[in-house]
Amino acid sequence: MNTVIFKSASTYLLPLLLLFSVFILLRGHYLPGGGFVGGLIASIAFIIHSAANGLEQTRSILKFHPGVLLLAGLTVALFSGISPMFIGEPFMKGLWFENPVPVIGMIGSALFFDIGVYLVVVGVTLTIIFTITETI
Amino acid sequence: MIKTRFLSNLLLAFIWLALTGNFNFGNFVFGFALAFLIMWVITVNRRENKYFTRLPLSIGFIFYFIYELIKANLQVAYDVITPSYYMKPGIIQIPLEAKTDLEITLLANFISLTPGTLSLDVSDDKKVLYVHAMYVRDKDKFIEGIKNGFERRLLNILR
Amino acid sequence: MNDIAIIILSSLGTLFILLAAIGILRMPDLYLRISVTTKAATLGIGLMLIAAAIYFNEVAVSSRSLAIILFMLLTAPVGAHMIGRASYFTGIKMWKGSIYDDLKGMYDPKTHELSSKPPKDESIAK
Amino acid sequence: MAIAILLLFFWKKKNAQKLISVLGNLISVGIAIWLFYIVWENGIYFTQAGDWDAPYGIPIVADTLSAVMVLLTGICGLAVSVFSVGSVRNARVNFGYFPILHFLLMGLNGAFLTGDIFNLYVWFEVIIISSFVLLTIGGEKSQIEGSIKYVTMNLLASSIFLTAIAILYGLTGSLNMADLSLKVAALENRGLVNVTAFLFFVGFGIKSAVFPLYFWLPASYHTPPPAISAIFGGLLTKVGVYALFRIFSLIFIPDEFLLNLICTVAALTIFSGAVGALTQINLRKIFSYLIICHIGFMIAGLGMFTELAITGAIFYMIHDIIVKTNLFMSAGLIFKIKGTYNIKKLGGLYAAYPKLTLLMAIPLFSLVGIPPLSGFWAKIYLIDAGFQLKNYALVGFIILGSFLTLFVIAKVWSEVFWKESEELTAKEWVRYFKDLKPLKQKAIIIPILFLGLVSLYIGFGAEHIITVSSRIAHELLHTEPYIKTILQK
Amino acid sequence: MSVEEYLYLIILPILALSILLIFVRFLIGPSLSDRVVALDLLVTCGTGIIAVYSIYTNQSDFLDIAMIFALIAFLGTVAFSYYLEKREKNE
Amino acid sequence: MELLLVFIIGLLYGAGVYMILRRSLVKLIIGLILMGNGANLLIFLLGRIVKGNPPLINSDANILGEIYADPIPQALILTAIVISFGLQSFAIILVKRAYKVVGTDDLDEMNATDEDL
Amino acid sequence: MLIAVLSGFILALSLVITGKWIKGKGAPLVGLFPLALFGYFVSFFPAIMKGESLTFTYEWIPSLGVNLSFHLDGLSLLFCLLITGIGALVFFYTAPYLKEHIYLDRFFGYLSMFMGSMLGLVLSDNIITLFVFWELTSISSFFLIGFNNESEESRRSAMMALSMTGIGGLFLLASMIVLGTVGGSYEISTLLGSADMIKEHENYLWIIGLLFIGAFTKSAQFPFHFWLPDAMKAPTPVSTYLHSATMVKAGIYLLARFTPMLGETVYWNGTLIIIGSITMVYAAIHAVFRLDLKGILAYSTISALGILVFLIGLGTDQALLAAAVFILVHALYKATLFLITGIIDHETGTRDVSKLSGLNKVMLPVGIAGILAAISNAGIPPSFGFVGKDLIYEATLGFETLIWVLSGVALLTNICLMYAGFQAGIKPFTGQLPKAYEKVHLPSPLMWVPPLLLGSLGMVFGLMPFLIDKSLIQAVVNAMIRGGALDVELKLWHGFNLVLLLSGITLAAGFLLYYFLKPSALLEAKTNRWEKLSPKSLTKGLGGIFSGISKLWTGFFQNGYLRYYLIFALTFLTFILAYKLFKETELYINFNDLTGITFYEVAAMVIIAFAVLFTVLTKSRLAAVASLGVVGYSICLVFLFYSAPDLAMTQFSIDTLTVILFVLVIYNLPKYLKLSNQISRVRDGIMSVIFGALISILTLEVLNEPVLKETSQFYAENAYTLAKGKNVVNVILVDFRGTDTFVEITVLAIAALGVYSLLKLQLKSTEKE
Ligand code: NA
Ligand code: NA
Repeated sequence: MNTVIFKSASTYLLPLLLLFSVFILLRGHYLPGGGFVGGLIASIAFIIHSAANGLEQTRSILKFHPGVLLLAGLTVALFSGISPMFIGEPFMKGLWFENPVPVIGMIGSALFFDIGVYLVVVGVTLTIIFTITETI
Repeated sequence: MIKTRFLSNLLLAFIWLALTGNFNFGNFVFGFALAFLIMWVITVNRRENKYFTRLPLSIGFIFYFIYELIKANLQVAYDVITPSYYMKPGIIQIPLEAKTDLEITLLANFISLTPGTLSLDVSDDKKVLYVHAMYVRDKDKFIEGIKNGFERRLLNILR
Repeated sequence: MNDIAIIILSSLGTLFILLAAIGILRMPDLYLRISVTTKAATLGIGLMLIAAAIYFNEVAVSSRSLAIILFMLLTAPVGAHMIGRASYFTGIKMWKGSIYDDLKGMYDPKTHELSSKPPKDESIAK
Repeated sequence: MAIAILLLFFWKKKNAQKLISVLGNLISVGIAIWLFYIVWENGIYFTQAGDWDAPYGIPIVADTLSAVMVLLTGICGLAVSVFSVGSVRNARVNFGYFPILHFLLMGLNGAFLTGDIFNLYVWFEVIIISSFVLLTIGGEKSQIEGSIKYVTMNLLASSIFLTAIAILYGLTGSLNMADLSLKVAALENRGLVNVTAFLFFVGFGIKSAVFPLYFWLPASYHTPPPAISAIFGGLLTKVGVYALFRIFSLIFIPDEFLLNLICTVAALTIFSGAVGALTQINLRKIFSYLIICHIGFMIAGLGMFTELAITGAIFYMIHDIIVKTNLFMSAGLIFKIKGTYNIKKLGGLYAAYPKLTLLMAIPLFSLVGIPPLSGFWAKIYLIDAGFQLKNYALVGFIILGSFLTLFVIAKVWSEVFWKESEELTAKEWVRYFKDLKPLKQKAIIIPILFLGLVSLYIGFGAEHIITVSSRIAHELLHTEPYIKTILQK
Repeated sequence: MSVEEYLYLIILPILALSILLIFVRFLIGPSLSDRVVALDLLVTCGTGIIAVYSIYTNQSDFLDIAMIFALIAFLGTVAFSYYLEKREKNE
Repeated sequence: MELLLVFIIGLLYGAGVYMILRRSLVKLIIGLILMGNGANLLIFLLGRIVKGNPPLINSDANILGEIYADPIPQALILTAIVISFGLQSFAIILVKRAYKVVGTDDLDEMNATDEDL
Repeated sequence: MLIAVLSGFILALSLVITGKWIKGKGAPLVGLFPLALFGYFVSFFPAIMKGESLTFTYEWIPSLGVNLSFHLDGLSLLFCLLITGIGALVFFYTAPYLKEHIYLDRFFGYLSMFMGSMLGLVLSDNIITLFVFWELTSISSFFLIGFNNESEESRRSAMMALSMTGIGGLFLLASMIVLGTVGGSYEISTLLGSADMIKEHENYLWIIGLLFIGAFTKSAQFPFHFWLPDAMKAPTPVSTYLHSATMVKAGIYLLARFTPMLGETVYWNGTLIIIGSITMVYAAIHAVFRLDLKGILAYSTISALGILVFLIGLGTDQALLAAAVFILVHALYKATLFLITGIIDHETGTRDVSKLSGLNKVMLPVGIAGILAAISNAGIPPSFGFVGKDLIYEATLGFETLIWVLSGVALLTNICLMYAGFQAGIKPFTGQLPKAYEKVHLPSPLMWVPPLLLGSLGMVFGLMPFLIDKSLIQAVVNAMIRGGALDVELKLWHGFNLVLLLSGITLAAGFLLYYFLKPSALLEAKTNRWEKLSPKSLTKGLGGIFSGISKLWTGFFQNGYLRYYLIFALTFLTFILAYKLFKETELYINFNDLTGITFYEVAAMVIIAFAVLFTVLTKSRLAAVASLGVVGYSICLVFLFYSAPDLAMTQFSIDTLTVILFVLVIYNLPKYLKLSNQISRVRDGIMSVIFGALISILTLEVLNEPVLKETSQFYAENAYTLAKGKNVVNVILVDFRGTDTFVEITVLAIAALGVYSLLKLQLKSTEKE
């Protein structure tokens, strides 16, 4: 859409929303939030940006096709799921590092899993929206 | 260039701190790193902006804004709750001195946020702003009010 | 002290929201409705969030409240602008009591480009 | 699963996709055989995802039924995968055909192996969405139309399934199937239990296409490319049947009313499918209706609910999965040869392709259950069970269904293979069999041959299948070991 | 009267009333834009309810929901504006 | 309160059914969404509802307090919501494609597959 | 023995492989194979003659009690000999008959497959195995009848034959299964031991009823007989082999085989007598009025089969003996007649009996064969037919009741059959040779030797019955009699008695009929008119009605309208749900358990309710979508009120996204049309109200049940200690039930892929496949 106001607003909203989405993602294990909502917010950030500035510009910001995010997310999630199997534990067994890390708290396979979810959600939503917008 | 980027980065890191509400060094470092990452992700060549350069002006502006906000709100409230309408609405063209997108956007937003007025659109050559207003007793006076009130103050801060 | 502040802030906030609610119901045309609601509600919510910040009295909560206020200040007018503009396109009429329409005829019907000068004649006051 | 992801990495490289796909299927068949071996030798094999003890985590359970279903999925998956190499157009391959096929197979395996009712729901959704995508891939008019019906009915089924899960959770506070088994048995309000059971029946009934819930199937199965129809025809409805068997043995013991209802439904399903097949002239539609008809046989086995009947139903399911997959692939081959599915226009295949005809005769006549081909043996059990229960009407319907199947297949045979060939104008959008590269030709024929051999094995090696089926039936009716293993009590 | 009681007995009902009033506008329209504006205001009002509710139940975490509301509520507005403009353009 | 929710759930299911019986494809999808919402609320309600005690462990505690909302239904609904989002979005796209191919969203124009060739 | 049976199939397969060679020179050599088998079975003569029987068992499916067990006694030996003997001749005959045919190899393949099946059928001691072979005969006959598969008629008759024998087969299967269950075994030899028990069992009537249907369809008994004349479309060797000598006798074999087990009850005997007599008379009369040689032979075959059923129905030792002999008699003369018909057809190109005469001038040996067969058929002494006919009359006269009715029936039948036999065997060869046929010449000896041989055998056995009475027939009869030890001695001459009188009447009447009644198209047309009331048309009519019903049923349910599919499904769900709910549960509301109601909750609910209604009722798509958004957002509030912040967040974001998607997609759709009429809206409205109400009631009832929370308790206590998370919902999502989540993101990924391909993939017109 051809409006200066929206365009410049979206420029500021994008980093803000992305930041917020990561925040929501990381706190998920302790407070409401998590990969889904985080991912959704991140994708909404990009959607707003693309609505204001056109798809091409958003694309150039994103640098790669959202499908890649999707793939990366699935891989991360799968890997965090099956990694316990390499040390003889069942699928999806939670593994944790010994000590908590500041800010994020405990780092464990569950966190990676959530990151995977986050990436998948971003990838999926953007793939869908971008594809539609392109073919309109 | 590098400086402004650094500043934005810093700013985002602080927002991170505010968001998490956990003010310690580790969190700051993390926030900084995260902001760096995000900026890396989103940066395309666009004009950088200056934050906090005119802090005192900003604070003054905020108070002015709150004052306007409350004043206008009361006016509108009166109109809303009393049975008859006192308003004289219309769409007014306001010539712009603000040049950059940021300036225009901020101006338009503040106008919109003030009760009784609504920025409808900016012309494509960015020369005029179209504002819908509830109380336009005198068109020229109204335009004058906006230009001397919001626009001047805002531009003072930004330039 | 805090309690009183909370009560006052939340009451005020609620009043503004109520005002917006009545406004959106009562105002005679769309632009007026947008006008009334965007800010009254933003202000109302802002006050309430400040109340919440005071109530919890934690840095985390306060910063979050501020963040919300910031977001709203950023988004609400943009939203208002967009829907107002789109509505003007789709030809939603202004209230009959409106006295000016400087926008009339300024949009290029095809490209949606908005010019700063009228195509031929000056905009006519109603 | 891993294969699907791997395939996504090779999004652009269609040949690599084909190779990985087939290799992946080979591996999964290998795993399936290994799983079956373990289960057969040592009984129920299970692992708790996340290492959480039941009923707190999600158990992955393989009893004999699950292992067999996984094995069948592997076999059909392999066949269809190879068949796809020969028959699916590159345009589709470029848009994720193989990954989604593997997601579908993964969904099927997941559904067969899960021991958690909600997890089952989730797997079902994987199946729905991937089948939905496969159904629409290419987006032709008929595909779209078919898939709308398909997806609406299936989503309705999901809603009902979810509703039933909600009620079940409300009643028991549990989702683990083994745990549910104990908790449901302990519930005092039997009326509610029966109502819930009925909801499950409807939910799975839609998926397994029973009367009067089947309508989506004949509307959609004939629309996608043949490889896709093959996997649908063979496996998709059977997941519903599998779920019915699982739920109605492990969690609910159907009450008298429900059993009667199931029997009635089975009879009408057989009837509807059979008469439907009778009226059609599109080869794949005929097969679609026959799916419904034969689902009726399996449901009849459930409705009779004796060990004998269930043995028969399981045997029939094993046979049907292989044969239906093969039939739809054969239909695809016929299409590749002649460029139409219309049996009025088809003809002369016997004269022109005698060896292929012989090949395709295997699934056709196996389906009919010409003894001693695979479809035959199960009927002995079903009819026997029907007589023992004095459910003569049901036996009558089974016989009617078998007869009409015979009639329909004979008609197909006579129209497609015997009738004099009619000169058809070549369609430019069909890549005819004779124009294919030899490798692709082989890729189409070999899976048909492979499944043909499997179905011959089922028929002539019926002893093995019966042993397996009756063990499954026994396990289904005696769930204590299952529950004990899972709950480790 | 404690803060909680005050919020519970006075503020929440008033907010609920407001939300109903706004909803009436949503129902009567008449134009899509009116509905969109009403929808936007509904969400804003919802944000207020969340804020008050979080005080009332002493769950500061609910404010996060308010945050999400505030952030993406306007997306709906954007989408509808987008729609209105596109439709206009196409006709 | 449960009574109200019960009513709402019934309403959502009923409205869902009504909508999926319409001729418009868009309505059909809306109907499915309504029904999905109903199912989610049903799970929620039947997991029993609790006011103001989300299943969050206090920062200074290791287990949930005495009263807490049942987290399982919430997890289930979350999963269900996301899944239905996936399906819905695909279905919505299908509307688009259908319109492109068939030229309408009227379901009665989409019967060819049930007719004979 | 197994090899003997399976060899047919092996040969069939090998023929497919060596097809080319067979089509060339090798054709006659194939006949050596059945000949060898014939020799093999002949070698059992001595043993059988001693009253022994041989059993061979190979385990097949032990858990089902299905074994490849073979039992060779007199009855099976007789059939084996017929199968292999006539088989060998038919094989030889076929080689020149179908010499030019490109698919001769296939024909031999089917034929040997059929032979194998038939052998299996008569040798099986296991009733399931018996059924297996039974079905195989049906299938191979399907292929044989439809051999000329490019002719539509031939395809239709193949279908008809398969349908009849197929459905009969299924009933037979049912019968066998019940029998097996009742008798506790599938082995005939074992079942024989529990014959009394079976006869007293409540399922006895089912057993024999279903068995009869199987046998009658296969052996073309009234009213299932009509497929047989149609099946004559098959090449003559097929008609000869299947439809006279072997396959149609499978039903007879079955009845004979089960007589000692199931017979001697009024149901058994009564049914068989009635059906047998109707068939024999009905078909015999039909045979009289046929013009087509094959038609004549078909009806006379049916009639003969009727006689056999009738005889088995009589069930006396005398009758069974008659049956045993008549099987052989009939096989010999009927096969001969068919073979010569084939020769005539092959050489002259017509089978219209009114056009054929004087052919003995050009093909004498064939004529001789025909006349021999006709004599045997007529029962003129000293043919074997005479022996047979005598035995039949003896049987009817020796029966306990209704002697004259039974004898009269037999007499009438025999008269007609004699006429028919003369028409087929004598008429074409006597009289004036039409000019058109003067150039007709004798075909290859491979074609005329077989009928001549068979015809002569009819004489040989008549003159020298001792050749077979002790060695074969006695064993056959004893196999049919429970614990039978009958001493059989066949004689041509019994002295003057009532039997001879009846024979005499038969002959006299037959000659008179032949003399006066000339075949004519007019008469045939007249008989054809009866056909409208015949079982054939009735069945066709029924078939028509059935296919009409099929079309109606399918058209009604599969009507193309998705909403009707949904209505069917929902009606089913609703009605049964309602029934179950009201019948088995009771509704009460437990107000104590309810949480309090507050104004803000009511407001949220009111909004949901109205938004839902608005969504349903609005005429604008966009308004509906917006309203859907309101529903979602309000549900969000509900989640919030009841302690589900995660849900509220997710619901909110997803709702927004859904709205965006909708908006993006539907902006270019045309306006909503008012598509449904008032009636359907009211109907759907009622339906949805009922459905919604039912769900509500169900929900209320579940709410009344006590709460069990074992699992959530575990999560509450261990989320942090074991899974290190404090947001229990999230812990469940990523840990306790992580698999769900994992699958769920897969769903999302697939959806995205799907969207991508659905929108991006535009198949070129050349890729639509
Ligand atoms: Na303003
Ligand atoms: Na205003």
